Amino acid sequence: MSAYFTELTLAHFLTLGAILFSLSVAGIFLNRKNVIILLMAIELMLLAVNMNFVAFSRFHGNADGQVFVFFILTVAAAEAAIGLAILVVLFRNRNTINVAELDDLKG
Amino acid sequence: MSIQVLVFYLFGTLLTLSALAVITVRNPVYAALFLVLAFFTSAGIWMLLEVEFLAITLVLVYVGAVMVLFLFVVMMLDINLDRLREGFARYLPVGILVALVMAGELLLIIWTKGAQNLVLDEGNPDGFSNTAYLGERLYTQYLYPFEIAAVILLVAIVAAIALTHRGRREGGRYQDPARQVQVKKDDRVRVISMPAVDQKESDA
Amino acid sequence: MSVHLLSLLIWLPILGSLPVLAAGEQRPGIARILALLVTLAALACSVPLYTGFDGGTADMQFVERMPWIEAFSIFYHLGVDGFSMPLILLTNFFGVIVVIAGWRSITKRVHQYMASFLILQGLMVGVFAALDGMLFYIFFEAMLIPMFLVIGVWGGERRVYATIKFFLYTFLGSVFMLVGLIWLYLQSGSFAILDWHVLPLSLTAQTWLFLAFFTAFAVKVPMWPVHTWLPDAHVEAPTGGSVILAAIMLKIGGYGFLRFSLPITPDGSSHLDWLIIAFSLIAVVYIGFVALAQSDMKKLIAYSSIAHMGFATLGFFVIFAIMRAAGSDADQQIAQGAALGISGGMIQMISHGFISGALFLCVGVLYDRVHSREISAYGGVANKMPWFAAFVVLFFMANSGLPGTSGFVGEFMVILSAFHANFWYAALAGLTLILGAAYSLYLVKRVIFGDVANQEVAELQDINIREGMILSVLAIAVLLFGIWPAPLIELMQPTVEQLLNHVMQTKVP
Amino acid sequence: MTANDLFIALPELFILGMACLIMLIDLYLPDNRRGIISFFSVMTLLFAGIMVMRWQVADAASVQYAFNGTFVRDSMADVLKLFCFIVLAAVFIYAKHYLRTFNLFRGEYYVLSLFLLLGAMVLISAASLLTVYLGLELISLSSYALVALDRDSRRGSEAAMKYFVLGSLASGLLLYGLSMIYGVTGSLSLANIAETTAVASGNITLIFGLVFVVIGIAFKLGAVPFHMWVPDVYHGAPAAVTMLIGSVPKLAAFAMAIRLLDNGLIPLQGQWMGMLTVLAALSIIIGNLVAIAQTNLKRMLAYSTISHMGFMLLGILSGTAQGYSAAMFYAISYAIMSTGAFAVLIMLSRAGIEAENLDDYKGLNQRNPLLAAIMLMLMFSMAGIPVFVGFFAKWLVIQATLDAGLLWLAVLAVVFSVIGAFYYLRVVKLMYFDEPESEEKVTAPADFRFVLTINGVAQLLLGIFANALIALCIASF
Amino acid sequence: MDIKTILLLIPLLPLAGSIIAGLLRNQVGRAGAHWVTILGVAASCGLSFYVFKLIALDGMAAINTSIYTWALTDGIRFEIGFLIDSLTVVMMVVVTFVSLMVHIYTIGYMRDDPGYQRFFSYIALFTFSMLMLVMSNNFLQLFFGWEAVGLVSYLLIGFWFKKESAIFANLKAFLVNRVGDFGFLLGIAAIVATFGTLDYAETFARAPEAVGQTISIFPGTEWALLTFICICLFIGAMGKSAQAPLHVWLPDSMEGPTPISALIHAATMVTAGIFMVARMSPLFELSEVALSFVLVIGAITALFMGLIGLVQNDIKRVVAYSTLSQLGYMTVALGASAYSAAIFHLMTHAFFKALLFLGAGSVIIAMHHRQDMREMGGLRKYMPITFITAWLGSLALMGVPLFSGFYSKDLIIEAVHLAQRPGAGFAYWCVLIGVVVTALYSLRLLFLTFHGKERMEESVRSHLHESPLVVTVPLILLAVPSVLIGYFTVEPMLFGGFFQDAIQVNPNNDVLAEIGHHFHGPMAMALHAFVTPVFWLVVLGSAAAVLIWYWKPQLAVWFSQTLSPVQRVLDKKYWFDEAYQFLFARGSLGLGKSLWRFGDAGLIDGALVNGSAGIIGRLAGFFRHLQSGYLFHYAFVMIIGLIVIIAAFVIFHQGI
Repeated sequence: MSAYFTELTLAHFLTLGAILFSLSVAGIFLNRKNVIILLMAIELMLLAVNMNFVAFSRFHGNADGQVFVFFILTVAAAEAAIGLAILVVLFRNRNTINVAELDDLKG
Repeated sequence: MSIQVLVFYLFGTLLTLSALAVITVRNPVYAALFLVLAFFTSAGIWMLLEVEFLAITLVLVYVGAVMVLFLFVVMMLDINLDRLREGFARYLPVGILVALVMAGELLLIIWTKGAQNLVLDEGNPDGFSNTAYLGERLYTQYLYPFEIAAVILLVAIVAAIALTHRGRREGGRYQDPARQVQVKKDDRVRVISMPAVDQKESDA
Repeated sequence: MSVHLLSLLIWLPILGSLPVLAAGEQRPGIARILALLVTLAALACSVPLYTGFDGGTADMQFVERMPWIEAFSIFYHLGVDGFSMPLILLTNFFGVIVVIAGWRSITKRVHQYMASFLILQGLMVGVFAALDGMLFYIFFEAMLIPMFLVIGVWGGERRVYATIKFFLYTFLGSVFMLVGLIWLYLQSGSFAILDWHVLPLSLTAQTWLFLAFFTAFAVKVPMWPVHTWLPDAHVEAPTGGSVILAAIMLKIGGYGFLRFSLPITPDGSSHLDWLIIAFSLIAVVYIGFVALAQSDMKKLIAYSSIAHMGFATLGFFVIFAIMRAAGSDADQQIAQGAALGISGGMIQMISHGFISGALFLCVGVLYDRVHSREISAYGGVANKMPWFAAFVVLFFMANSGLPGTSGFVGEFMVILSAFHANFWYAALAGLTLILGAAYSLYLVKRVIFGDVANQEVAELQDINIREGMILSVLAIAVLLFGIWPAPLIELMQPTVEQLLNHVMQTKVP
Repeated sequence: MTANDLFIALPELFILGMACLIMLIDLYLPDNRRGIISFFSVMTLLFAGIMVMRWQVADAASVQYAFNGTFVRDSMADVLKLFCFIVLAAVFIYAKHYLRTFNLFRGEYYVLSLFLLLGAMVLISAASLLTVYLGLELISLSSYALVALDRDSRRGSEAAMKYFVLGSLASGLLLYGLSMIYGVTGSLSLANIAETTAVASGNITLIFGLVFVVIGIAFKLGAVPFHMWVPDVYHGAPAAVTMLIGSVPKLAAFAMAIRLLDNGLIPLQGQWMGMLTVLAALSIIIGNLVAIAQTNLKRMLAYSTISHMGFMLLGILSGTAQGYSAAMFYAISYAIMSTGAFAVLIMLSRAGIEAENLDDYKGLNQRNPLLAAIMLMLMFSMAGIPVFVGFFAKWLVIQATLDAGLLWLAVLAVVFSVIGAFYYLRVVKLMYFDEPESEEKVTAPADFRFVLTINGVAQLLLGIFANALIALCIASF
Repeated sequence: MDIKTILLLIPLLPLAGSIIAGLLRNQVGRAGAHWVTILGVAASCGLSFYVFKLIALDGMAAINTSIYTWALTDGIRFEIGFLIDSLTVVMMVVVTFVSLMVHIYTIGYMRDDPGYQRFFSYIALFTFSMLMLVMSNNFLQLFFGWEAVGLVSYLLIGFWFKKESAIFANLKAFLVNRVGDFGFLLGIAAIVATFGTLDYAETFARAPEAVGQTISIFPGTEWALLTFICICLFIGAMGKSAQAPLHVWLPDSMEGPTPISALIHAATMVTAGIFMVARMSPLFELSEVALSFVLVIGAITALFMGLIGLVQNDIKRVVAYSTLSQLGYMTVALGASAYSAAIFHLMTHAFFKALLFLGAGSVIIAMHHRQDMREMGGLRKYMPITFITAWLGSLALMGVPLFSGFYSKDLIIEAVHLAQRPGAGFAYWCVLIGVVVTALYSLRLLFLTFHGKERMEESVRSHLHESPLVVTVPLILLAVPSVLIGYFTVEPMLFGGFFQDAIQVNPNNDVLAEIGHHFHGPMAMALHAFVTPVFWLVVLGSAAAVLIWYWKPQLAVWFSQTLSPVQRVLDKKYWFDEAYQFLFARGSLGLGKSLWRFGDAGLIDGALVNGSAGIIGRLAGFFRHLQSGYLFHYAFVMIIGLIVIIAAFVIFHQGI
């Protein structure tokens, strides 16, 4: 008990990251309806990873982790752009973004 | 309990809850707004870790750009929200169980490692500029990745345009600014000389 | 004497397939003639192989060796000894036969048909000539492709089922051998078969290796109970396909036992010889009965092939039982019995090549005219085709092991050999005397003899000169090897002796 | 950074420059002159190839680092890049015909493909976790966009969406793993990581991170159970894109595996070998089994890819130079085979309809014997029948597996390769044994046919003269 | 011409004739075919007589020579060669002489047959094969000849291949013979395994070494090796010489043309078994058990096959059963160690049985190929030569004193009487009763055919006439030795040590020598007959026959009614055919079918091959459905994979 409330340790951030990570993953496979939510869950997942990197960066006292986070943010932005573009295409073609209706391809 | 710990728990709880909300609320607009909240709280936590540049960037990039884009798309697409509300509960127990198992595994390993005993380093000295520090790294040691990141953004641009830009459809109505500014008076106004006509003659 | 004779024999038909293919679908006549020329050339080239062969030594001859895949010391390593040389001759002999046999009966895509057989011929020669394990495997497997096409494209009703079954069966068997070959390489650092012959191996290793080889070769031979692909393949294959399958391809299994199983894993073979002996005897008896019940001529001959190949495998593996039965003091007797077994098995293979090839050709002759393989569709053929009937009776008599024909020699020697080991081996094997005659002559009775059965038989024409020539050549071969097998046996004698001396030494370190 | 750094990375820079240039040129080209784009792209690859070759000629065995240790050039990188160029050049030529037929002929395909190639090259030459990640993302983002290239295709957009979501999930997992590895080692440089992990190989967090890394690799390769995207994406994407996804990214994924697992985490070989074993076995089993049940050639090839990647993993998991070279041989030969197979599919396609149903192949031998023969060689090569190159690939990985002492895995692999042979045989059966349903002539432009013929004959020649390629692969490690 | 060339020519001349007549049948024509074969056989016959003279009369030593090496494997030499001794020359003379007669006879008998050339080719080929058999000096060649005569027999029985019954009979003959050959081959294999040679001389020389050796066939039982070898060899003889229970093929073989019945199925081929056992006397003499076996089998055949002859109506079948019975006599002689007597009977039987068959054939020609005796009768006035020669042959067969059959048969009975080995008593009674039976069926045949009412259809009777010269001349030529040869040769052949170089008899077993002590010339023997039971049994049988079939034909009807169960047993030939048909023919077909259905098609193909393919197909379908198309499922699978890998490789493996 005491240790968790006296001082901030690496574990605090890793735990937070893990929880966020699990939530986002759960979001991806629990969400059956809206593709946009999936994209958001992905952003959350990247946030969780960033949390880890930042924490480790501080733990190690070097900048590498932060640099990595910087790039992840960049890539995430690009990813979001492409993801949303695909979403738009998808919607134009099918008039829906319901995940459960994306089942033309199977088997 | 130091103030930092308190802030951490506060923000941490808020972050977790907003993340939970993101994946559970049905209206994507709400989800996006909860995501914004999550980013803000994360930025706060990162501040605790003295990574100011990234915290600010997170808010700027995500909240300022990405999430706006999300909202824009949500609004643009005329999504039938009613149809999206059906179902959801049937597989929920299994899904939650799997999510819990996964979280349990992750936490088990993190705690086994004894990470709770690993204290962070002392923090930055006064006057330390996180931004300058990162900037220096980015433009020296990580120049190559930096360039690649630029390419990635380029690809995103190309891809987004390639996918969504439809060009000019036949028969569509478009403005052409170049032609607009080059327009001359003569193009727009035609002066017609109309000779006077005798009313009576025409009536006749 | 060219030192690249074996290469020539391998590559001549394979490369010869290119001009045949180039002849195209529109010019079948040219394709036929080109194919015939290529096979004749190959046959001519195999004459120096026979004349230049030194029958007094067990060493590899006509050896060619050059590096191929250097990283794993794989060589393009060819050579022949007393086992492989006759089989190569047989292959080239049947190359010509098959081309002539398909002269008129194949009308669809002649160029591809001929090219398939040419490629097949080269690959089969390669199998027999390869002295490098990987090279052997490559020829062994690649052979499946042309055969797959031949059955599938030019076959009968159920050709797809038959050819896929053939392919997968054989493929499944041989992949285990591949694992075995690689394992041997990892043990010895070499892919040379002759190096493996002298590689010391523990009994466990030998047992597993033996089983790996066994699956490959047993399927190929084929031995009971992995034989069921053969009747289907034979029934559906065009005549040429059946002929090659029966005359050459099955021999590759037997050859594999001689080249791999026995010398590489003598202790493993000795340990598990009961398995092969049991399967061989089951093949003779069980398959003999099954053949009796067939109503399709090709199926009957196919089953008879299984039974006959059972003699070859019995002959090869009975040698260990002879050693055990004779005890230590009777070296002379061991040598006698064992040499009889191995020579007998080899002779049986070659003889079966001639006989089964001839039988399938005979069925082909009928099929070309009546388009049925059902025994019940015939009856009284002798009335209309006396010369043909004479050939059929001769070949079926040879098939039932009549002395004076080559069919007798191998069976006789193997039975003599088997008796050295155990009365029951010989007795069960000897049942072929009755069963073989029963199914052979029962067929002859129903097809050849009797009164003219139906209109189609009544309209039959006797064999033409082309068919008569092929059958005559085969008949002469069958009789010649029956009356005087000595040259053939002498040819392989040093090799047999060397093999026997080799397997009598344990390889367990 | 010095001029030397730029010199080492010259091919990458060249590709980047040319990609941008082609993008610009494309803007100003009228639709009927698009052929130039294709020509430029192929030329780009040719010159890039020459630039890569200069190392192979000069100093193949040397290892050069650039950009502060984020970039590495070694023999493996050279060889893989070279084959990326070769395969991509063929893809470009095939794609031109496809894009024309399907009215998709726009510059984006070439630009995005070149960016994808750039990503692959970055990944191949990655010496840091960061460059691994960025290279990977460059490939992924380009491919997401490419899959959706046909904007009016329902299937294309569905496939792109699935690919995107799953791909992002996978890169999230990979990143999580990378964060753990960074957490333990405190470094992003693969060389440093290897040094650190050598001391701390028992570290649980490290192994924990390793799991995620392996999953990331498995996803990119399409190994079971991270394969679910493969069939749908292969099926949904335009054939020209499927062909691309099946070639260059697989080579890159192989490089990624080597960079991460060998260059970075070789001390954990004992751990990742076990994981890869499971993945490989599952991939071989599931890939081959499900392919049997397919009636669509694209899906069938997708499942066959899954099994092929399982085979390739057999080579990697042994953790020896010999195994790596076997896997590399496998990856290269697979890329060539798969490209050829899709090219045949493209050649048979007519305007608006891809020849993806197996029944479209009926009687191909009568319609076009040469094309049928090429497909025959490709199919037998994929099935692993000698004397085609696919056999040598299988042989080498099985040898590596046996060398690693995994007899059961080798046996499983060969047995399932027999089961797998069935569906390849089915294609041959359709082409050769069945009668054609259409008498329409199958044709394509001369350059297409020329390259396809070479592609087909390469199966045979690379088999008969396998020595050269094997030696090249061995020299890479 | 050296002797080796002569010996080579003897078999090769008929072979050459056969090949010419067979392969060049269109070129040489009908006349050419019979001329070339007859010349070949005649030359061969002449040379045989020459060799006979050299060996038998000039006392030349036995010739044992090798022609060529057939094969040579490690230590075992397979040779083709000739052993010419007294036994061989007798056989050669008999074979070539009878064959020559049959050749000539065939010209008439087969005159209208379309397969004329083929027929001559076959019989010449037969002559070659039979000569190879008897002249062999080793087991390989013996087996070759053995099977080759079987082949020709097969071809000739099925000569009229349109007849369903003929092609059934030839298949049956070949297969039953193969059963015997199976035993024979095992015997040869045992010899090779034991002595390491196939050569007679070597085998016989080393035979005593094998005394005391045993072979274990069933675990725990030990057989004397030599007994095993001899019984195996004798099984071969049983097949070829049609001994019960392998006799079933011989009556059916009468489906072939009559000359064949005379040549192959009476005079020569069927006696090959007898010849072989006599040839193997050095081996058989070493095994009492085997000889007893031979004795009993022979006795059973002699009596019970004769009985069947009583009820047959087909003229050729009667003769065929008579042949079976006589072969039984020969076998009994072998079993009694009276090998010479067996060969002697073989020779006499060859002449008179060939005569009887050819006579029957002559009748059949006259009757337009009708063979049922119930439709004959009173033929004596139409065909006197046939009638007389048939009577002469029958008397010889019955063993009437002074006729050749008397000497041979009487000696056999005497020998059995003296034999001491187990089964001899039984055999003695059998052969004694057999004498009565012989008389009965022989006379029945004569009476029904040549005497009594003319029962044939009018259309047949109007064309009745004596056969042409090519038929009657051989009859006459055969009748001469049938009557006389016994008288003239009994002494030199049996008591003059004629066979001493060929046949070895253990002195303890030598019953003939014992008889020889009381032998005082053929005439004395004939006179002595009147005080032996044998003669009175012949008389008894003859009297009964005369009564039943000549004087009071209604008695025959009465008998067949009162003894109908017996009649039925004999009519059905003890149900051998039915039993074999059921057990072996249909049994093995059924077994084959069920093995095929359940073993091959059901178990191996159905369950294993297609079954595993089916399982794979179902698995494929199952896994295919996992690919549901839903994104969340895909993600779910990935996460499950993640969880499992973490659990397996991190948590459990690292032991957290």
